[in-house]
Amino acid sequence: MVDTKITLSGLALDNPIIPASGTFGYGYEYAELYDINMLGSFSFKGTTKEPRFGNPTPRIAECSEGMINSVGLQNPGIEKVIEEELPKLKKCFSKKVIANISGFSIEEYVHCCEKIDGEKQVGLIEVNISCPNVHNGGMAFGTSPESAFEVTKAIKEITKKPVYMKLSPNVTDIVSIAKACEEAGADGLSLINTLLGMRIDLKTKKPVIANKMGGFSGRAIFPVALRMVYQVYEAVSIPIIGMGGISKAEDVIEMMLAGARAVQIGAENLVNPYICKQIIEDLPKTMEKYKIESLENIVGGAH
Amino acid sequence: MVDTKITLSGLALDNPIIPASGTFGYGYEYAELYDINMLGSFSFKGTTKEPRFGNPTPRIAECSEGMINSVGLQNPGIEKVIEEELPKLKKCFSKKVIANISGFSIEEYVHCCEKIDGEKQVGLIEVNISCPNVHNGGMAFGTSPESAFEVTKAIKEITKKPVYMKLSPNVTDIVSIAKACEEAGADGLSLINTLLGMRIDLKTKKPVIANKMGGFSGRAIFPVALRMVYQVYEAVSIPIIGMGGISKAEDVIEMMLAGARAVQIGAENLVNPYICKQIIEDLPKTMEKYKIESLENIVGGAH
Amino acid sequence: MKQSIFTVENNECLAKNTYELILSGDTSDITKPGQFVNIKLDGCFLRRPISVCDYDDKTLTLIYKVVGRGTEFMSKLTKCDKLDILTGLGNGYDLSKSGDTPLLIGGGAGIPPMYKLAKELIKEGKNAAVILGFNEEQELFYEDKFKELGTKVYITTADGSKGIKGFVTEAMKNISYSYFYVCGPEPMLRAVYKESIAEGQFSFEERMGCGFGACMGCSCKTKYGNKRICKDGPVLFKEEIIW
Amino acid sequence: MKQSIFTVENNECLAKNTYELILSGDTSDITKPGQFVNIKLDGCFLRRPISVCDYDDKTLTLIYKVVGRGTEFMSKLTKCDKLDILTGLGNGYDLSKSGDTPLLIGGGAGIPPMYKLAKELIKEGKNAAVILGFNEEQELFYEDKFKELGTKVYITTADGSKGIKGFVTEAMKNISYSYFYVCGPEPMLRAVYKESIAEGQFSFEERMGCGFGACMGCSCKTKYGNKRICKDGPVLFKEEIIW
Ligand SMILES: Cc1cc2nc3c(=O)[nH]c(=O)nc-3n(C[C@H](O)[C@H](O)[C@H](O)COP(=O)(O)OP(=O)(O)OC[C@H]3O[C@@H](n4cnc5c(N)ncnc54)[C@H](O)[C@@H]3O)c2cc1C
Ligand SMILES: Cc1cc2nc3c(=O)[nH]c(=O)nc-3n(C[C@H](O)[C@H](O)[C@H](O)COP(=O)(O)OP(=O)(O)OC[C@H]3O[C@@H](n4cnc5c(N)ncnc54)[C@H](O)[C@@H]3O)c2cc1C
Ligand SMILES: Cc1cc2nc3c(=O)[nH]c(=O)nc-3n(C[C@H](O)[C@H](O)[C@H](O)COP(=O)(O)O)c2cc1C
Ligand SMILES: Cc1cc2nc3c(=O)[nH]c(=O)nc-3n(C[C@H](O)[C@H](O)[C@H](O)COP(=O)(O)O)c2cc1C
Ligand code: FES
Ligand code: FES
Repeated sequence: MVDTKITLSGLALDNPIIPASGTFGYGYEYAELYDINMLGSFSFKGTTKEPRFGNPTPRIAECSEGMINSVGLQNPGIEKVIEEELPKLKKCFSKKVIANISGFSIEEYVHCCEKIDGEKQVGLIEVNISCPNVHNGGMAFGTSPESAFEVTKAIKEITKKPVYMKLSPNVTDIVSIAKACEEAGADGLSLINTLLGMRIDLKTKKPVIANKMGGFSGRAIFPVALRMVYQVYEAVSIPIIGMGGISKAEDVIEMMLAGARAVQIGAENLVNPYICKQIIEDLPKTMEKYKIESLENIVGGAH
Repeated sequence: MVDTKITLSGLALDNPIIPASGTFGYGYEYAELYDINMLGSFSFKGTTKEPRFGNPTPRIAECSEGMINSVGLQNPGIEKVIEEELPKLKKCFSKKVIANISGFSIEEYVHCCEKIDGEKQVGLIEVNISCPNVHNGGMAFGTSPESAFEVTKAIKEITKKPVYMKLSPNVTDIVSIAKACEEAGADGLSLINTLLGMRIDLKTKKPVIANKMGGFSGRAIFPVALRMVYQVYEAVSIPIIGMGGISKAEDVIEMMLAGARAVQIGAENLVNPYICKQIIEDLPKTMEKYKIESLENIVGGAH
Repeated sequence: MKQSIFTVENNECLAKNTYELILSGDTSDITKPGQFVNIKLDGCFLRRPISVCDYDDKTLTLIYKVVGRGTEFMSKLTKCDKLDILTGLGNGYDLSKSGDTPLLIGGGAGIPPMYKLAKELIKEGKNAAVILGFNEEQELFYEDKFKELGTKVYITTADGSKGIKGFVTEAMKNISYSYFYVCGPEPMLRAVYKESIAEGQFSFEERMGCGFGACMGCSCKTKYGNKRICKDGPVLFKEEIIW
Repeated sequence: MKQSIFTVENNECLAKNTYELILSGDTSDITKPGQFVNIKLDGCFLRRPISVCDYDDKTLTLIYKVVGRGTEFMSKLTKCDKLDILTGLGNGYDLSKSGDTPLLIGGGAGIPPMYKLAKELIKEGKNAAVILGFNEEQELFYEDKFKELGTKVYITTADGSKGIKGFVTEAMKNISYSYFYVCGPEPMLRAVYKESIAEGQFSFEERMGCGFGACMGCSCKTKYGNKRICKDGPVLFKEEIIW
């Protein structure tokens, strides 16, 4: 029997498969389809201090082997998430969840992390400093080592749970940003968020997306994600959750060889709602095919 | 009759279709297949001062809707290009060609540009400050506005032909680099070069490419390329040659609506050697379908 | 929601760029007219949402207009081809509000969901009338199918080549109705909203990521709060719409 | 080089993971044994290079081993399927150097090009011998086909389950030959290079971008300068190889 277990900053996961924030809602839609307790964990929709409607529609465009979204962090706000979503979630998910937090100022990040830190259901906090879909904030914090350091430090001061900083791929030097987060005390890193992309409608001759640009993700971005995980793994010693374009068990293994301890699956959930279940089921036989006994042993194996 | 003509810094092109540097050699292989004089122009393989073998093999990896290369600027050196390749090329290509130049120091860039500036066959010089496949140089010049400014300025001082700076997408802020090139006197911009990407072989558990990482291109990167052309078009007033993942006439129009005056086609030539011919043939009927009379009129039309 | 494999039984051109696709498969999750399905197509990353036009125990009928790559691909499907489809998506129409003389208004690719709706209303003994709006006569489809149901059918064409010249609102002016149901392009929905003299339900379209409520790609604001067109819609009540 | 559409006539499993694909189409650009073709497959971005095993006016035979996604896809091809193929790629073997008693050495997926080569050498009246190297008996193919040509055939298997136990070099020790031609995995090529007592030609593999000389993806250094495996190779002379 192969071993798919993995630990992430003390959090023991049955397997490394985690649906990515923003593509799994709060889990209910998928719980209708299969028992989501089979997942390693899951990262809930990016949550901010205040409720947000997000960007105008259209918010979605299609690409070759991928998609663009400009949802813009639509969420009911941290209070409602704690009061309403988490209790509802408890009924269909008994494992620890990853709380994905966004903000527009350090104060907001700190506010949300402080609130969520007390929640037992939350296993770790994933701080999104890389959302390309909101102005003045989000991605801005993730594009310079200095601001990444500051947010991380401020959050670490008020939280007890492990804090994972989620980084943007839209940077010249992701390694320097990763190192800044590590220095500021981050317990781990999630990478990558979406690439900034765009499509234009030939009929209207205008951008497809109301907000013009948006976050590009899906299978197409896998080689970029893999490269960044590989680079960052060489530079830091904290664990990495790898994501970007994963769509099959082979991709999970490739990402772990590059240096990820766990993986997230985003866009693929939207087109195949059973994909996480399928990958979890395929993983053992794929491990056997490539003569892998334990996933713990392959993390960073390509270095 | 629709009009596919376009001018690029005074260079009149029958159509905006230009095979991209590194994917069309010096043209001979394709000249065996069709009359390459139908092309708008073409950009020859990146040329350096000294002859180069390039990187160790394997240099090629496959991705979803794209590929990674780490050729590393294999070329016979500027002298041989001028003495041997250009005269040979003259026999199968009577139009002006684009000279793609690379270097490892400002002196080298200047040396090569000076040499090529006297060649009548050359219509414009495309300066690659974005090659991800060579250490200490190439991409380094294209990742900061200061160094991009310096190279551009030095080259502009010794050349009479139009100079197009070819930019890297692997940056936080492509607009600032584009502006620096414009300020330093660049006549135009070519974007984008390849994204830095990677693949790992599950059987050997090591990177597929000997050099580990390489330049990722092909259909998968189109949304990133389109976004960058769109952003840069808003910030500069010099012409842009757009490229990255173009594989059909519709993509050409989309790229021009984003702001490109001409386009280059790279990886697609390798899998379909007739692609440029096909796009040139498809372009008029595709223009009619979308009610476009003249390509000149649609440049930047999506803004 | 259910994911299952359907088999193409027939795929036929009904009118200019308009096709009728008859599929067999597991329809058990489809519960109401006005719901939609989301279809995986080779070469397309995202699924394509198409309204349920008609269904029974094991047959599903869709009508679609060829407008781009995905629908172009669909037009080439032939008998025995298999399709991966998510069924049972969306809220569907609320039939309980119809009153005795409901008016059904469909424009172009918005006509299909009206067919099953008309069928059900008539089964309930309602005296339903239908307005079918097209640009030109060549686009006309399903006139006879609606007539066979026993509804009164009004045809409008923008160029006057068939029926009443003008938009569907032209026909509305002379009809009295207890309630209405409408599906079509947004400008038409807006015009109907303005012209309408009773309450009604509107079916909306939006570019979708998932189609089942997980991604927030298709949200809109309503008087009753934010709604996802795919899950809380595509049908909204007249009273809640904010234009 | 020529791009054209071939039709699958037959696709058959010959041995463990090894298939023979017979195609009909325009073979006019194939001029020499040792050349290869480059095949476009649905779902793969890059083409797949496969050596010409045999050809005549209108038939092309390929033999391939299933090792990944592309060859997996190929194994599912059936009669009448169409394939977009670039033909006439690579330099091919130089037959003029063979002498009277050439030795042909093929290992696993390197065996196919030896077949047409043997055919041609025999047509020229040469007394060709062939060594076919496999890992185990289940991988064995084309033994009889080579025998039918009238060549002497030596079989080696790494595990000794058939023929001589060991690598192809084991068989080479007891054969005298005027010249040799070899194709197989790189470790085998190196071993043959060391063991060989005459001059010869080596066929190389490299990951390819284009396969026709345009991208510099497949370069190697030789004593005669830089060469592209796809265009200036895949065949190199023993004398020029730098390991
Ligand atoms: C709930 C719902 C029900 C629908 N019912 C029908 C129907 O019964 N018959 C019919 O002909 N059409 C219907 N449509 C519209 C149909 O989904 C689009 O015409 C179709 O997706 C276009 O795909 P394409 O690949 O041909 O076009 P492309 O333009 O190539 O598609 C590109 C992307 O844009 C999306 N898109 C394009 N147009 C629309 C649109 N109008 N609405 C939503 N997304 C769009 C596609 O889904 C795809 O993701 C419905 C749409 C929705 C949201
Ligand atoms: C000139 C030449 C002739 C060949 N002739 C034969 C033949 O007659 N029979 C046969 O079975 N095989 C032959 N090969 C090897 C064959 O090309 C590969 O086995 C095949 O491309 C693997 O594709 P895949 O999708 O199944 O594997 P994957 O591993 O999924 O392929 C991924 C990528 O790697 C490349 N690749 C993988 N293995 C090789 C390899 N060994 N050599 C070159 N590229 C590779 C693929 O082309 C593709 O681009 C030849 C290779 C070359 C270069
Ligand atoms: C529709 C959509 C919404 C997303 N929303 C969020 C979000 O709220 N917070 C966040 O950190 N990432 C968000 N992401 C990014 C994903 O979590 C993930 O990092 C990215 O999509 C790359 O993975 P993929 O290629 O598997 O989709 C979103 C992605 C998509 C497609
Ligand atoms: C095999 C290969 C070699 C390349 N060599 C060069 C080069 O020498 N100089 C250069 O400026 N760009 C080079 N490029 C980049 C292309 O010119 C182009 O910018 C990039 O591939 C994006 O276009 P595409 O997606 O159409 O391939 C190379 C690309 C490929 C695939
Ligand atoms: S399309 Fe995903 S929530 Fe509606
Ligand atoms: S594979 Fe392109 S030059 Fe050989």
